[in-house]
Amino acid sequence: MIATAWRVTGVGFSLLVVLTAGLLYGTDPAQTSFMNSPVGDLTIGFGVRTDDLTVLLLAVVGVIATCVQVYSLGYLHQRPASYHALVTLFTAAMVTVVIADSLFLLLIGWEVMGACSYLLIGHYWERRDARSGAVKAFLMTRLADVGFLFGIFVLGVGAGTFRISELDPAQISPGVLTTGTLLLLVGVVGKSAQVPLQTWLPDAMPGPSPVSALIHAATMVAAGVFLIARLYDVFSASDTIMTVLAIVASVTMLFSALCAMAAVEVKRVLAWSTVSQLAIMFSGLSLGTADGRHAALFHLVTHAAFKGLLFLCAGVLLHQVGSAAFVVLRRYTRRGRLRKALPVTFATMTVGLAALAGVPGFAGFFSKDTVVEAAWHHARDGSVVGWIVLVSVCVTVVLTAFYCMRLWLWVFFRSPALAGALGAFEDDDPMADLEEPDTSKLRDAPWIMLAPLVLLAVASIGLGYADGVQLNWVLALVTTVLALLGALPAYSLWSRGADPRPVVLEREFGVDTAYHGLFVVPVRWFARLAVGGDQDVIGAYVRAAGRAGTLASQGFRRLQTGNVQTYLTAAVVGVVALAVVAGVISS
Amino acid sequence: MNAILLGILALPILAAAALWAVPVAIADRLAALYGSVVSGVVLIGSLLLWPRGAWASYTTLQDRPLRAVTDVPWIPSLDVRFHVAVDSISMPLIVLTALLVFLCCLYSVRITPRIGRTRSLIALLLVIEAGVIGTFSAMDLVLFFVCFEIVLIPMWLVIDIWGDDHDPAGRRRAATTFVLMTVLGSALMLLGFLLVHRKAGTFDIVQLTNSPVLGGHGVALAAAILIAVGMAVKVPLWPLHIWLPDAHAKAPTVGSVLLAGVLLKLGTYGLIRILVPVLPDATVTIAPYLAGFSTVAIIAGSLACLAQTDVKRLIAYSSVGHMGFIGLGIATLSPAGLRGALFANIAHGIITGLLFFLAGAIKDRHDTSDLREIGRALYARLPRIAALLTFASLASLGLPGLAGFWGEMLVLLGAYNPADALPRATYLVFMVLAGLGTVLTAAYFLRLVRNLCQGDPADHLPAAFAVDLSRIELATWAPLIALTVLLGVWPGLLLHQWGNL
Amino acid sequence: MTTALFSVAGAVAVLASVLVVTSRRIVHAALWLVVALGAVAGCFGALHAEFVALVQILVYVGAIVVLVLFALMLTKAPMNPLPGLTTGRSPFAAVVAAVLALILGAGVVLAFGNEKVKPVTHGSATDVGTEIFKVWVLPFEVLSVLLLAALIGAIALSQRKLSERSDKLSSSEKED
Amino acid sequence: MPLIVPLLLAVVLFCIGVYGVLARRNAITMLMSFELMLNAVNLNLVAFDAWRLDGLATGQTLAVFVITLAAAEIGLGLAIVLLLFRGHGHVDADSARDLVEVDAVQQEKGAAT
Repeated sequence: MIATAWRVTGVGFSLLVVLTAGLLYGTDPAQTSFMNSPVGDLTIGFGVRTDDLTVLLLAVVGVIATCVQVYSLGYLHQRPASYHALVTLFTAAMVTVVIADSLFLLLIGWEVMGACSYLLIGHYWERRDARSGAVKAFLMTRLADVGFLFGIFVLGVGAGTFRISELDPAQISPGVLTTGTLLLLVGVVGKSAQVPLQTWLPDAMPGPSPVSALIHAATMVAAGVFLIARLYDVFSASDTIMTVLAIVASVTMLFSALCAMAAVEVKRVLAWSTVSQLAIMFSGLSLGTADGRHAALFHLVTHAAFKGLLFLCAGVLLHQVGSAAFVVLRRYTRRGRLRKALPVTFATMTVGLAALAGVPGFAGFFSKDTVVEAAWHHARDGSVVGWIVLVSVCVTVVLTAFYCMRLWLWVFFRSPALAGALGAFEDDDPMADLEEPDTSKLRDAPWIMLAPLVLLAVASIGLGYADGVQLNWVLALVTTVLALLGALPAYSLWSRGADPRPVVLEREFGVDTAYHGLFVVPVRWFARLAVGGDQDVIGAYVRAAGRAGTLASQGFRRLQTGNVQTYLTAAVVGVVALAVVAGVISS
Repeated sequence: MNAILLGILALPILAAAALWAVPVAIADRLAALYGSVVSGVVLIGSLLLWPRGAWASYTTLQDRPLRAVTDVPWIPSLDVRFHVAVDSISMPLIVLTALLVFLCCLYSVRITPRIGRTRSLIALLLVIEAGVIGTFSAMDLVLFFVCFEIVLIPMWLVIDIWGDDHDPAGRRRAATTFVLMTVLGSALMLLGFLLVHRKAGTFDIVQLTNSPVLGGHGVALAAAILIAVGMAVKVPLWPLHIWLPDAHAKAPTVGSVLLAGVLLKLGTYGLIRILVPVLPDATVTIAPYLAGFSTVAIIAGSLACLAQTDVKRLIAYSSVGHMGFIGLGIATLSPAGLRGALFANIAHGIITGLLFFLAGAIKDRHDTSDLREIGRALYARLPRIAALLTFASLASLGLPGLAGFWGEMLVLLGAYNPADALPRATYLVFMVLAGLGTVLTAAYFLRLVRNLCQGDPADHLPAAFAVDLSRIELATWAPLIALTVLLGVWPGLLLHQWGNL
Repeated sequence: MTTALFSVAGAVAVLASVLVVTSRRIVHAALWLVVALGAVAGCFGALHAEFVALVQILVYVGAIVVLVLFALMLTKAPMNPLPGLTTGRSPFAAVVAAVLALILGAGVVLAFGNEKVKPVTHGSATDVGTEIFKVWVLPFEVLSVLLLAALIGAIALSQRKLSERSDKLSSSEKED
Repeated sequence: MPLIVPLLLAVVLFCIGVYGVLARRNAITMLMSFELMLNAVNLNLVAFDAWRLDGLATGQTLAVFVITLAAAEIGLGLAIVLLLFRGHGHVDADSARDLVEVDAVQQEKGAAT
């Protein structure tokens, strides 16, 4: 009953968001503030605004949320009430972020999203990886949000206002501007899982797949991109911040693409690819030009569509097969069952991967090309940042094509070299049941789950043309060749049944271990120190005070020997001493 | 107006006396019902005291007018007056006190302590209520001190008699430590008050606020240090917090709720009401140290929480961290910091009250508050209580949109922009450390949720007797939950009250 | 003349007092006390306070010392020298007394170092008696009451309590 | 005659008395030392009477009163000493420890065993 109510509310709310976006489309930008309280010279309050960016993001959020809510109706059977409630709350929080004109309102939405993300990752709280992934996600983003909050302070106090529409980079001194935006960038990096706070996103994958699609691919992690786009004037006013952003984005996109190449679980591959694609958006933003911003937002929209689609497809695999690990999927694939049993999923996932890999004609191709083009224009003007972005995006195109091809082939196709075997993934799970699974019961998902897939697949193709096709044919040719360069090795490895995975990539460069050693272990150590300190140092003072009182009382009791003469002696000594003291004082 | 204030001061005392005086034995529930009626009337009275029209109006109150003033000589030979009044600083705290006591009495209607003697417990709660409201409305230093002390003994008895029934020695020790440390603090505070009187010639807070004791050294500094240390014991500030975990952990549920929700506020209220306005220059001198200790409290309290194995102790230690934020806010002496401290006072009272109610409920159901013995997977066994615990944890870790956020945010903002006389660089360091403290806060609350609520239910099968959220619990907690959300989304409800501090 | 007389008597008094507090035989100490008190009476006489001197001799030497001697007898005080008559604290006590003497002496010297006295003019029994019954009659009467109280107290103290006695009796009966 | 002579004599006598009270073990000798101290006081009184000459013989009267008091005191004191003797079989002030703090002694014993 409650679950049904929440289901209806959830779907209804996301449709409402789409409707609002539709209604707001084309209206003039406007903003209003309310509930303001003066605090000293500053004003703490809320404000909302509408403009093109708001409408765009509202549409993206609304559509993806609707798809996810509908999809979840078929996908989720465990604790649906809390699930749908939280997804709805998340959607509301994202809407808050999108429409906020007050930095504090934005922060509220920003962090409520984080909390919802935490709760939804931990939806399957029976599972250990879900619990730890949830905690990790929340703590890392929270750490970044501290920087974000300080950034708000620096900018707000520097500008004298916390209204986004009133932030004028010209009126903020350059030092304050750089500091503030740098701190904001910390929050953005955390939320969007960029280097060095990237490790939470892959670990967030134990959450339900629709949640991964909505929160960890399409919307929440893209909120960082949104924020920079929203505060683009402020961010682009500082060259330092743009350079930092470009470097972060370049490192991240290469790093995570490399990690994706060695991941052996569909959702983990997709998670790393999300990180990588987000970095491409950031690299577009880091150009500091209107073209770059446009390219980044374009990529945000298409990415939301195709990455949402891919995660929902992975959800179908999880739902129908029970796992998205390569090793399990191969058991079905080696008999060629998976493709035939799940035709719609196969088709839509192919579309999604094609879009991700940048196959010409799909949305991802166009949006990525706009980024490359913007970078090229910028680089041609002699900008180092432009060159950095251009080169790293091009390399990423190669890597992306590689892991997309690898994923597609290994999951859906029998390897001609190793027709019957699990292939290179046997070692992953020594306990794996090598028996033939019962494939006869494998069916495609119910229509309520497939409908969103189809919708998003259509979007993954169609969105590429939404902006009008303005291609720089040379660049398009170059990226296509680059993508082919990436796809071919993947094909050749697969056809030989080999999947070489360098250890350093499998361990994802050892970042997690390092963080554990650098932060978690010392904090635990300090925690024990704090408790020990309380008990043994501060507590000891208190106990010592008590014990000193007892001891003193015992000592003074000992003076009561019962010998009257000692008492008298003491009294006389006292009198003499007092007399001496009185004499000393009076003289 | 002043009749209402005098009424809510006198009513609990008289009601408690009447409750004790009744010769026949009264059923536990009847006593609790009586207590709820009395405290309910007090709650209504305190709400009536709230300035009319100020509920939602966003007009800035330029000066904080004192209302409901009663000012009569009390001990003329000592220059002590019975001067009570309320203003926008004390008003929310009084309402919070009345609310929490009311909820505690209501809670006791159904859920009585195992030790029994509910009649005395209710009477003591009423005495505490009167004492706390008296402290919050006292405008005379000696009266403040007297009310401050009135609260102490009943609380001591509550811990000593109705505390943890598995550990009589422990609860006695906790109660003794509590009472001794607090008395030590109040003795120092009284000494400070006497120094102030010697310097200024009056005990009247209003007069002292209007013509403060100037000078940041000598007698004024000594008085400020004494008052600050005295209050810091009550707050409690690291390293004077050692009484708190024991006292909270051993106290009965209602005791913990009042202790955390109300009693800790006496210290911070005293700092804001007395130290800052009466000794402004000396406060500037000691503020950096106060801020430093507060920051250490934030970090040390959070770290200590990370290693706790007892749910009530954990929440108690979390109070150390949160009160550290309040101390830091006061020490910034900036508008934002002081408002943040006041806001965090209220928010902490509500959220920690709720947390202690929840911890008490979990403890009652499992007969232990040890995390390992309670086991995991409360989401499966007690889904609603576990969900509320998660909610309260999120609120307590300062999630924006819930009440806990605004206080901490304003405190950090205050630390970013402290009063001009204070060293800004130092405060920036404090701000960063306190910000890291919020991450640690999140860490230990998530650890709590992970170790208590989540987990494989197969390992811990639901006990037969464990019932989920009962109606009285829902009724008692609902106001706190509602206020947590309300203050979270509408901070202006309180913030705009404090026009000029 | 007076000074010389007084000095001689005083020297005797001091000497005797020292012996009182240092003698190892208790009875000797008591007898030295007689000497000391007599010497002090001599001092009074040197100051021409004849009545006080007489009372001193009558009451102190005649009554009190006799009482003390009786008490010594009753408590079976040994005649032989007792090395343990002085406690181990005596050096300390001596130091304390010496310091006290120093302080008091210094004070006295500083305060009255240059004063001279003539022997009292009306020291006779007649004079003192007149004053007592003329001026000090009320304290005198109070004192008589106090003496009475002391008398009763001494009797009460030295009497065995009835209950004590019966206790002893009953315990002895039980022992039988 | 200088006033200082009787006063110094009184001081000396008094301090000898103090020494006796503090150092003597036998209760009766302690009482004797008390008498010495009282005598010192009397000496003072008479000396100051001779110095002031107020015509009322105040000092001498007081001295007589003190002597009376001393008589009363010694009477009571000796009664107490006798009582002590009856109870303990000795009159050592050192050994009469009925006023001792009992717990401390017990704890001492506990610590010893």
